[in-house]
Amino acid sequence: MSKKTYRQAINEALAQEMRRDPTVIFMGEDNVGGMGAPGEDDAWGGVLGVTKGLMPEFGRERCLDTPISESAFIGAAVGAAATGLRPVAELMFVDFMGVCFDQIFNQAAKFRYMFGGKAVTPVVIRTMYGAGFRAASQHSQCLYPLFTHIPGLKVVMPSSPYEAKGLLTQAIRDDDPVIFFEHKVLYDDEEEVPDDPYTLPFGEANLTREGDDVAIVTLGRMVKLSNEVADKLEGDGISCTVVDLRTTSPLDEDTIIECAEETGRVVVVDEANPRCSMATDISALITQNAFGALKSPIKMVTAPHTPPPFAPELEDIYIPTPAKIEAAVREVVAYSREVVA
Amino acid sequence: MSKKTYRQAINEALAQEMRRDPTVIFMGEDNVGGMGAPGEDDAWGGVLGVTKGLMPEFGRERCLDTPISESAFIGAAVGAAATGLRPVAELMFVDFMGVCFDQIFNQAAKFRYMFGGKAVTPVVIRTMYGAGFRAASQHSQCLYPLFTHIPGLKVVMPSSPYEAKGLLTQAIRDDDPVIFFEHKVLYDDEEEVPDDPYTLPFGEANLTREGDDVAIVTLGRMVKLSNEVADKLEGDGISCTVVDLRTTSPLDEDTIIECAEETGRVVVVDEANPRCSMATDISALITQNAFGALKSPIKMVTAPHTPPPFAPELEDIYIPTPAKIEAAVREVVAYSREVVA
Amino acid sequence: MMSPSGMQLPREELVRAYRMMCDIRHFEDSVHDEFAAGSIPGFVHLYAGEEASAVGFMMHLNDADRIASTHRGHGHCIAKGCDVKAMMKEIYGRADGLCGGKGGSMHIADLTKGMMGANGIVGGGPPLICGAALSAKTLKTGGVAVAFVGDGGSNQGTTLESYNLAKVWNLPAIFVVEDNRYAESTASAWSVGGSQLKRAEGFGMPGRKVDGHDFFDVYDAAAEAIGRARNGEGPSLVHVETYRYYGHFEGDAITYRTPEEEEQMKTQKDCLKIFSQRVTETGLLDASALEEVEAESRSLIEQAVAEAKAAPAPGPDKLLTDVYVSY
Amino acid sequence: MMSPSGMQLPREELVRAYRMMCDIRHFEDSVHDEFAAGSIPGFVHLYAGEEASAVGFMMHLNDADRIASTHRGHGHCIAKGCDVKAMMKEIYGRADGLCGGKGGSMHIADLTKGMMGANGIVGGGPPLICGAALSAKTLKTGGVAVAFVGDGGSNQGTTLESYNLAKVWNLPAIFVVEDNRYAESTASAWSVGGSQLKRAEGFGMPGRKVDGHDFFDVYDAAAEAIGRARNGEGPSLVHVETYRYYGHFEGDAITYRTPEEEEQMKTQKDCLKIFSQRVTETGLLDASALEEVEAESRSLIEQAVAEAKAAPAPGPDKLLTDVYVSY
Ligand SMILES: Cc1ncc(C[n+]2csc(CCOP(=O)(O)OP(=O)(O)O)c2C)c(N)n1
Ligand SMILES: Cc1ncc(C[n+]2csc(CCOP(=O)(O)OP(=O)(O)O)c2C)c(N)n1
Ligand SMILES: [Mg+2]
Ligand SMILES: [Mg+2]
Repeated sequence: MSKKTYRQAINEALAQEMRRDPTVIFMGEDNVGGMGAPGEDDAWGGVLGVTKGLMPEFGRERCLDTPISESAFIGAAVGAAATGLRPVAELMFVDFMGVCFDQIFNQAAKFRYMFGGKAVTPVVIRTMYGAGFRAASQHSQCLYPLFTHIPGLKVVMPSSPYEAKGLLTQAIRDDDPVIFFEHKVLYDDEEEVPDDPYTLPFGEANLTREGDDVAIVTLGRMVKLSNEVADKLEGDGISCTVVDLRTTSPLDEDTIIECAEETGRVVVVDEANPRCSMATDISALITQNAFGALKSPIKMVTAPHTPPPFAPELEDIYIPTPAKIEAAVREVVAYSREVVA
Repeated sequence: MSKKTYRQAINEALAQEMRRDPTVIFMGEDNVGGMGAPGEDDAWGGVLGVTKGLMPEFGRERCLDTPISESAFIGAAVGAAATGLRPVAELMFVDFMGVCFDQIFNQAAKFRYMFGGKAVTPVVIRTMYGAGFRAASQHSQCLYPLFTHIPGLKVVMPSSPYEAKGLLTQAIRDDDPVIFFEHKVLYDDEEEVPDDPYTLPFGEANLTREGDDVAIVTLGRMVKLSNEVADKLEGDGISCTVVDLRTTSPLDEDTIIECAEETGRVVVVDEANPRCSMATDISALITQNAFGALKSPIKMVTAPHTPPPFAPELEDIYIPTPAKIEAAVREVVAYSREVVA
Repeated sequence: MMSPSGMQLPREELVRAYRMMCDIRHFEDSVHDEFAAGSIPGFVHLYAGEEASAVGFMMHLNDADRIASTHRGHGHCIAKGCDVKAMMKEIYGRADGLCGGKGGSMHIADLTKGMMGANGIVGGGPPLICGAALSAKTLKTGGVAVAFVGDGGSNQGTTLESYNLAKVWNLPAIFVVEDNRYAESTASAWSVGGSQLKRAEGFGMPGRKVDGHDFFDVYDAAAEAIGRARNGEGPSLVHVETYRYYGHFEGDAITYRTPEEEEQMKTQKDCLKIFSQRVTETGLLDASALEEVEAESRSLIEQAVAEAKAAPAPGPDKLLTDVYVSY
Repeated sequence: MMSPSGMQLPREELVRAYRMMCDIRHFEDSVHDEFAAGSIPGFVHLYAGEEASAVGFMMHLNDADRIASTHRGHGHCIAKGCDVKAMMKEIYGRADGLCGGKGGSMHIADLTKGMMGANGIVGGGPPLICGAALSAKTLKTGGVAVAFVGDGGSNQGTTLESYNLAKVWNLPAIFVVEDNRYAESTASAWSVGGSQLKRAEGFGMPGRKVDGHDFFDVYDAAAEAIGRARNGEGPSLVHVETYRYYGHFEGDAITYRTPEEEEQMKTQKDCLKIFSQRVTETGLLDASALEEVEAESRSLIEQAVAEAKAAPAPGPDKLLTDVYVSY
């Protein structure tokens, strides 16, 4: 056990799985870095240094740089997964999915079903998401709802270093195609993380706080913000459960429904754009399955229906803030329902 | 006024707008057909004959066939729209979005916002969606939730020939990027359609039935099935409103909320896969805004979380059926809520 | 290193090649008739006329080698050794079809045979083949991977990117452009800027053009390209000139090409006829041997159709299975 | 038809070219310093070192001609005539920046100047340029459209498809591959299979390679390609060999190339120095004229920075506007 950053946790999970299983390889643009260049051989480790140091240990055969051709190399990872390797491919920013989505949603996601259960495609696509870097409209999106919509994909949203290591280890060992979402603002976050390999299960949400009044259902970076709000409100006598979904596909429906039933009041916090989002997904799930227990409307806190703006002043109000989460929680607590029966 | 099929209605809207406005052009694979081939010049009119007959009137300059290069030609339509034309491009099946999505969601959808309101991108992308043709996993998807999620796109879901003509005319005249979803099973449906051009507004849902007991909120081909169910249940004393959304983006939130408030019981019928879908979107909207009026859970009738299967026996139970819609309506009518207050 | 020519193949190998071509032809002719009779659902694209291309390549491959096919996949499937009866059942959507009836004609696959699937997405296969070739290279299986792509598919960005990736990674991959002159209704003479061979050069790969109606020409080019890949010398492109006998899909009225052209191709460039002529004229096989193969093939396909018709559909419980390995 | 060479340009045109190159250089040097000082947010990619490429092309274009740029867009923007002060404000995220502060460095654009945007997506521009060229052709404006793409971007499928589409549609389009040896940390010597010129040939386009450090070489190649497009003779590709002085983005430690290489390029291949040498040696301009241009340019950029620093941020109400033309 030692303090590790989110970046280190991911790097360590990768290294340990590569040690354990010689069929694990990784690839991506500048993922090693410096391919064909006069400078250092292991210069970058990916654009934010996440895979730095792996190439010297595992060599160029298992650590592949790629040309800028996402369809070809993400597709190659998919094809390699269907033929005996367990590739971890990096889609640098999830915003780039538009040039390679076919290989993900029509190929990887559907092989098993289309081929009558006879395919196994253990590919992991690591990708960066989220706002907060002043990276503007094409480098700040969330987009996990698009992947969650697609049957056949598993979608993983680690909220902290501990979560990242355990979930990535599971992702690499999992036999289905997994999209692994790393929040760019979390890379330098630090916490205690076991040194040995461990897995965290898919489809089992994690309660980071338990309370009686309101359930905050959330994911990814928003877990941290929601915990802050829960801690603050505890002082004001409002006791919150915080549900970290961990994976949006599979989704831990039971835990969500239970928490909704126990509290009767729910706020969903989702960094993505609001339409056809995880916020609506969770809300609709609860309304269909726990309606009788609801004491108030389910409030959604999300980004607005706009692309991410560049100007810091705009981006700061684009992202859901603790203040907005708090307001939503207070609102559902204050709600008192007229009886309609 | 005369009987027209959905196919004819679309063809007529295109022809009339091309007559009215010389900057309207159209393009797509085999959209004229026979390019470079020894046979007829206007052979196909697209793979299901929708644009047949336009080339002889408007010529090859305004009716363009394309190589199979969706990124290049959908992107060309986007670029042309930003520089003075009003292109209507055909993405043959929406299932092919994966090879060209970037040009749609990162370029067309974001120009206006990224460029500070200075861009106008009047492109229409016509595309085919939906199951029922035994066309299997990669030619039967709905996928409109993915487009609805993206700010900057307008998403249009015509449910009948009359709707198709009016909505396509509006789409072509609209200054924003529009994704126009044609259901392949509806092409031969017929109804009375005015001969003169007319538009139907975006963001205004259409009530195809009005009733007191339940609101069925739906779109596209599912409107037809929902109307059938409403007619049948009328005989059994259950009176339904059927809301045809017409456009999912913009969404007519007011009408949806009103109908939910008036009936207190809602069923959402959505042909797409269930996760992060229009079904969840509508349900969440109502739960956030009309909670106090709800007398029962909001039930969702959707395809399951699987790719579309090939075998007819499986496809028939994959698509939401009138029987499933009816069962959901009966269930919400029968629901009686324990009072929690 | 010169690879041995197809004309030097032993008798039983020539019989095997002819048998595969016959199986494909009969399979496709039967599917054509059955579709017309209304007993087969969906979008069906037939390979009749192009048999020499699939077979010329597949003669060099074993189960450890992989191929990715296109929407027009039956021929590749048969030549790669997939069970013909299970294939027919798949096309009928039956429970014990090759894919349990869930895939159908456009998604027919058998990974155990190295057949990574027909593909409903034009250009879907080449990236996957880079992956299969990477597996072969990384796991040192000695295998190669072959992507079939149409003339239309040769313009898709996914295909073009794959050329470069295969070159840059020095993969044991072969790209076979089956140019049957049309992509749906669009002529390749119009849609392909430049040429297939110059494109190969553009990405630093050797390229070779062959008469796809002549099994032996295909066989020899395939030997060269596959040999290069097996030797670690990287990817190649083969441009196969061929022709499809039926419409783009079943139901196509074929308005874009002339009956004269079809007639001419079928009478003068039929790959089965050319094969028989070559082997009988040179005395490699005699006519009666060919007839025997023909007859066996025909009866197998008849049986396949009869069994497929009689086979049960998948039960409703199959709708929700096979989305994930673990739930 | 021979186009007149850049060496025959009138004095005021030479001054204009030099002025644009200076503006770009000073702009980028200032942004570099300001970024290092922490006053500019986000991902910023600088064009210093590559000025002759943008300017050599843009000298031939007017406002009706369109260009699409890359993530490294400031230079193209300045050369295409965008307001330099509004650009600087945009990069600072100010309310009256060129895009109201909503786009920033990676999405800087001015459609009224025919500048269709920097682009955060590698390979995003070429399809758009096919569209702009189609507009010019259909509306018969006489305009042309130019896509700038990096060596890295030359491997993107969207780029390669666009080559073919432009050829097949016979569009007035020019594809400029700015090969600055690296895509982030990856060398083009490794990532580009084949060669840019052979790829052009592969798609049936004329191609030409130029020394991107020599304004006159670029200018002449641009004249040829643009002239061809204006004459209805279809697309061309120009391979520009160039070098970026700063890191891939601001903050890059540049571990992948050697200080010696950088030093050599900056001292021996600087496009500003080469330009001054050429024009002074041949007597086209004298040193004092160049110094005057330099000084004017420097002071403009200083003003631009000062004004950008003082300018107000967009108000919170701007968050929700400009998503649609009509709501
Ligand atoms: C990405 C994509 N675009 C378009 C289609 C529709 N489509 C299916 S087959 C086809 C023509 C393919 O032509 P070619 O590659 O020459 O193969 P052929 O049919 O001639 O064997 C088209 C356009 C598709 N399936 N996928
Ligand atoms: C589709 C896509 N993939 C990857 C990236 C990340 N990225 C941004 S710039 C860049 C390198 C581009 O290299 P090149 O095209 O040579 O242009 P240069 O930076 O050298 O000017 C990469 C990989 C991106 N923005 N978009
Ligand atoms: Mg073809
Ligand atoms: Mg570069």
